[in-house]
Amino acid sequence: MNLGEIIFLITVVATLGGAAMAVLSGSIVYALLGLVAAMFGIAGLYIFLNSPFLSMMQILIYVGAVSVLIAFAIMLIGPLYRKPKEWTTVGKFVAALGVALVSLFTFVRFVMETFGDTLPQGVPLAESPSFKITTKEIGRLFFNDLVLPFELISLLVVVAILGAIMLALFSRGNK
Amino acid sequence: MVERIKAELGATLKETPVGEADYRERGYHLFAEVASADLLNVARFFDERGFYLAALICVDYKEYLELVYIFSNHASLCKVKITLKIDPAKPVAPTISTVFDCAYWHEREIREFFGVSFDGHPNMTYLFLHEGIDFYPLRKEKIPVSDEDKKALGAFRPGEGEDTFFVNLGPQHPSTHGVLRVVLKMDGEYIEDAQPVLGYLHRMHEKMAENRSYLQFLPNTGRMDYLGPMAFNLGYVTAVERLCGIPVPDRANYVRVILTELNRLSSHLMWLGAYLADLGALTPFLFVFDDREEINDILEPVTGSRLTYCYFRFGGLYNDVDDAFVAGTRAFIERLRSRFSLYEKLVGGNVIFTNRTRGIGVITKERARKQAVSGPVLRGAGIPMDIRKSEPCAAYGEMDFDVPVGTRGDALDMYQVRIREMENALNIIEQALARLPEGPIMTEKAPRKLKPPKGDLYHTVETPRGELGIYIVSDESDKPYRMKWRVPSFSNLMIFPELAKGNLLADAVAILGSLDLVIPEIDR
Amino acid sequence: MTASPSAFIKGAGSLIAGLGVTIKAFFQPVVTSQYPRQLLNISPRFRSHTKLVADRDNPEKNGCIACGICVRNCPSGSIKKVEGEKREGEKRKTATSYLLDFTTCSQCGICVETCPSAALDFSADFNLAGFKREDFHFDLVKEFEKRKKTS
Amino acid sequence: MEQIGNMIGWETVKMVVGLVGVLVFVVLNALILTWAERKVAGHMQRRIGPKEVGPYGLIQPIADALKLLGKEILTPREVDKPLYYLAPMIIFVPVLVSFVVIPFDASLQVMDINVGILVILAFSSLSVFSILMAGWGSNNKYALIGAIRSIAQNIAYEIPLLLALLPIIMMTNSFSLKSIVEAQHGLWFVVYQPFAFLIYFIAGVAETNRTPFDLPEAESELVAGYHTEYSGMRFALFFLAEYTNIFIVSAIAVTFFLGGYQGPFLPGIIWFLLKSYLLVFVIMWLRWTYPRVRFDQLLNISWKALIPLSFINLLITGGLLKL
Amino acid sequence: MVCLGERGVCLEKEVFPVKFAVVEKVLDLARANSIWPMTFGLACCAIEMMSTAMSRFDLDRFGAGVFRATPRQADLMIVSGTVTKKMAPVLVTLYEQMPSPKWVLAMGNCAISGGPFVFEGQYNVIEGVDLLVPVDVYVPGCPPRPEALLEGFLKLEEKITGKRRFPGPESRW
Amino acid sequence: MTDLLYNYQHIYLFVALFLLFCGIAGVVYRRTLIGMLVSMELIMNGAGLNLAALNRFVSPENGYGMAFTLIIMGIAAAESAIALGIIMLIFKKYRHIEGGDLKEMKD
Repeated sequence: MNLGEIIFLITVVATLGGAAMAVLSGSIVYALLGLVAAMFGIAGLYIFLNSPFLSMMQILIYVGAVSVLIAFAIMLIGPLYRKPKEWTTVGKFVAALGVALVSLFTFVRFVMETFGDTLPQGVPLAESPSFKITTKEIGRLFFNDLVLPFELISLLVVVAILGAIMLALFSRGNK
Repeated sequence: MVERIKAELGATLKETPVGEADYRERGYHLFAEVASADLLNVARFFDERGFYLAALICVDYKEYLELVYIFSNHASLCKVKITLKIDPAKPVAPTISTVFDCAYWHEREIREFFGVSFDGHPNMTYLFLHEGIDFYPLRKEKIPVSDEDKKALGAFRPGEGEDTFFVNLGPQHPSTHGVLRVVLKMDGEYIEDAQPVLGYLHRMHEKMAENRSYLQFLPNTGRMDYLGPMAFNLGYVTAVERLCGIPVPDRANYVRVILTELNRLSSHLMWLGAYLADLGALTPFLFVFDDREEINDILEPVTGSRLTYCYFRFGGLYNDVDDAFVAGTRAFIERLRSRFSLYEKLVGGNVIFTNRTRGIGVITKERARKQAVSGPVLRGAGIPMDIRKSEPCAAYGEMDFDVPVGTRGDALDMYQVRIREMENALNIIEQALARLPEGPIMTEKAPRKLKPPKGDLYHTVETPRGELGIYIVSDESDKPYRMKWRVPSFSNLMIFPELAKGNLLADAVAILGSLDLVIPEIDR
Repeated sequence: MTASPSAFIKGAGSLIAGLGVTIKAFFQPVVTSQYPRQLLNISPRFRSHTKLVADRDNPEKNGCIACGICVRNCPSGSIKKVEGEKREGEKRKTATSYLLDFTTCSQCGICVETCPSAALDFSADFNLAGFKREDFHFDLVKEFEKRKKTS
Repeated sequence: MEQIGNMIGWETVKMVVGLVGVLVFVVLNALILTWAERKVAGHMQRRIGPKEVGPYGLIQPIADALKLLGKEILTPREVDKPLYYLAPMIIFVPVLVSFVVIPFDASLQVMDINVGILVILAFSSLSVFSILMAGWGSNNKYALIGAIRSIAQNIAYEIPLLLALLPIIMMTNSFSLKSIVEAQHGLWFVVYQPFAFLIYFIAGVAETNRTPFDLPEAESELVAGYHTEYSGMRFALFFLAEYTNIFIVSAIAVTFFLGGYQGPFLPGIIWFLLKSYLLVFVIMWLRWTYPRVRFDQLLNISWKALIPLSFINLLITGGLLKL
Repeated sequence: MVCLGERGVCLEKEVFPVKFAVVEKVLDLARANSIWPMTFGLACCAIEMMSTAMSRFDLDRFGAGVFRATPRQADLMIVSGTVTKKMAPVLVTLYEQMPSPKWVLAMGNCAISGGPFVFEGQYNVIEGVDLLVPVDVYVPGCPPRPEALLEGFLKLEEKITGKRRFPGPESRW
Repeated sequence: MTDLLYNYQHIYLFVALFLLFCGIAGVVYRRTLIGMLVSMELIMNGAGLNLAALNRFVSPENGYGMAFTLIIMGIAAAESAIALGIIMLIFKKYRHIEGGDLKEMKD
């Protein structure tokens, strides 16, 4: 066990714990904080995957944008909306667990059955010592091979922005 | 005008006669006693003719309670006193809050102080008092509050109801300038409803007036409006002088004008600073205090105190002003004139300030009349009404000044009106200084013990915040039988809920600031 | 924001003008009077609590004749008790105790004004502070005697 | 990951020393800035400011800090305890992380990460969560409104902040702060990018919640905003973070636009601090001059002025770079 | 030997009680020099309280110019004005919300004893704020001059540290 | 080198799977729409992690996985913006945000 491994373990635990908290906690704020913890954990995992750029983008987009947006929505709605606790019945909990397990099982089975043979086994790391996908390379990828998805995602974001603006205007018109 | 109103009112009332009073003695032109059935008609009558409800007063004459409605007009000087007698055993009167919005608050006040309940009033709950008080304070006899009444009075409970988000602005809050409490019902950052709760500084001035001789009450006036105590002193002193017919020497009158205007300056400066502090800029607050200290340096050697002046006396002044005062005032005028450009740069021209104040808290002329706002707020709304012009006391009649009015009626207009009023005040002081006559400062005819003749008087003066009305009922003793203070801040505050509605919290703070409230004056 | 360019420039100009005011003040001398080190001039008419002044004819004794007018006139009943006795060979009484509760005083000056023998005056004691309420219940006669001794 | 494996060596030592240094600097900086703020405010209002406590009042911040230390640690009833306790600690994470990558001098930098500026920007959003936790956990309406405002403000101003820095990144082809500083050897970037500098500065002032954008803690409206319910040491942490944030904003501005530690004659660190504190002074100067903008105006400034302007700026820069 | 505080209060022995006493002393010194009052204006005296904080008198010289609007961050409650019966519960709540060590300064005659508003049959004024909360320093006057409030602050400092920094005010009877 | 804990592919894949599991469970279990959105984000995160890990361990010579992770982030941002807009509207209309109680979607 060296320091790196300890940090890695902490990151993994933070991710798992955060995810569990995001699902199980009674208050929506705690759920959000759990989500943030999980996102930070994943950002840490990205660093261990040797991609600091990805890690920073993870924090920037997920924590800086998505979670903040959710936080904003919670703050706007929350104070007026304290009626139901996030806890539901035990029955529902069991049902959720069941649904998740079943869907997970079918999903894994599906993947295994379809791609089972072609699923790569993972190259031992020692054989590929210099994994260095730099920011530049990702950028180059976006403008060469992946230009279509990139444009599509840009379109999606634009549409989303327009949609959000429309929704905002619509709600203002209602008032 | 007076004649016409008399004729028309007589035609409306039919049965009861309309009397004509000596305006110089009584402060109103016409009076009439109406039956409670007629009251609403009379209110509508005045509403149609553009009158506003200047004051609503209750007097306990032991055998009966009397409600006194003072109607007044912005355009021309015509004041009408309408009285309504009610049975003290079963005090009920019809409400006129459906006609004049400001009566809503006055009637609540009378409800808790006299126990008169108003038929048709939507909200008869405690405004000033708290539930620990078990009698009606201003009744001459100690009438206990029955348990039912107590329950009814205390019914107002902010915070009840689901899905609402209440914010208590105050009683301890930096932007309420004291201990005003406003219960805001919020929708996010927007205000759905605002409900002022008063009385955190109710110091029983009106009750005290009944326990003290006329002279002994004098120090109280300075403590009602601590920012403009001179104007309150002036109002009280001139009211009593009018009641007793005491002449005042010329020099005293001029000095009164100078001091009152200096005090108006310091009050407006204080408002400017506090307003900017509300908007988030602290430095102007300290700058205006520099100027205020200069004013204090002038006033303190004359009056002997820095804040709650008690300087005017019945028939004159406490002591004379000297040459140092005149020189100091002249120097101060020069100084303040140059400071105005600084304030213009720092505040008035600042794009953040103008954007924050433009278009918020717009008061229309109609609403201003219905809510009976007065002073700079009224003038900001566009009605050129200044009691210094319309009913001049002291030497104001000889002064030449204009009445600044706003065009939009928003908070920025209030700012501009007040700034121009400060310039006006400087002009008035200059004129008064130039004409300051020599002579005695105290009349020789002042009686040692004041015992005004029987009767009542409604006397108004213009304080820095607006129309101060003093209603005194004298029963020939050395103590007033009843003294009611119609204070400007109280009526100015009343318009706040409807101004705040639908605005942002930040705007509400700005609007509250633009009204220039002084809480002890509201609470009395 | 959505304003025209000229309004925008004007706004920016106003902001810079504001900055100019404060930076000018930054380099101007301060106006502070540092209280315990420097004292402002207290005007002779400043109203603090009252004090007894000496009789015009006889500076050895105070001028109060214990008539009680101030007690009656005081709006807030701050003057609790004035007692006097007639000394031999004098026409009028002289106060032996004059209890003033300064904590209810409103510094209006009515007592000074109405005093028939002009025995009251304002002191210049402008910076009172204490640890107890009772610190400000004065016996003016005693204070008068004290002052006489020290001067 | 190879780097982390090696880190246990002297890299770790450097890291620890650096972190301790950063902590000392944070505290020292906050002490100096509180004193300076009060002095600056005092003189702008033509008074003295702290004076009696130590020479020129220099001991004043220490007295304040000791007093806050000695205050009763008070937890109001009905607060959400985990949130309430964690908030002041979490607000420190972005502050400390930011210091790790700021180059104080050519050799005085804890770590030169090749995505340095992204680290700062990414972690700065964490302070929003601290404010959210403080606002929500305090169970106080003023705190809650303060937190709502803070989040909206953060969403609005993070974008121009980023967009204003992007042209510089495009010009230098690097996320590393050090290489950005090195690229300004000849001419400072403020000359090339005056608009970007202005936009960044305005957005930075807004990010640090200073007047005229101090809505989350607007005293006249919200008493003390999100830290209304905090007292003693916990409040001091918020206070410390606020002042450190001011310094960070100034330091990044210096790094990106004003040549960082570069300058003639004096050693780099002196230049760096000099420039940074000059900007801090400007921020204070703004605070003691202007009133506060309103909430919708605040958002309008960002959405309708700063973001379009910074986009245009970005486009022009991109076009010019291609030419 | 470690020296702390501006007067050089020194830790010489590592004996626990002594050390604690010394720490307490240093803390007291810090407290006395960093009294943050609460923004709590009640009535007329509040204006004089503001005057004291303004340029002419500059309360900030003593480190006491940081007016905090929330009681949680304040050390001193300046009761500057009349306390009415309706206000009393609010005042007590505010006092309780302040973290100790905390002090109360009764400014003006109203706060000390109800001042001029006490008369027979009065129904709304608390006759002295010391009936509600413990008061440390009284500053009489109606309203007191800013110098008097500053003197009150010095008195409070004296109470906290046990020593007075400036020579006492001369009586000007 | 390979024996270091963080060089095991399976750990990453397990974490990703766990996130997916939590996400699915959360969408069912959560009562409010915002809670569901949070769970959706978990799923997205899991997918991103999966892609990045596979990229790292399976085909380290190019960066397609990383690039697609970035694309997922973009999708997540867009999705949450729209979702929150709709949630706000629903809240304005019904004064609650409970998924189970929303039956009528028209008007």
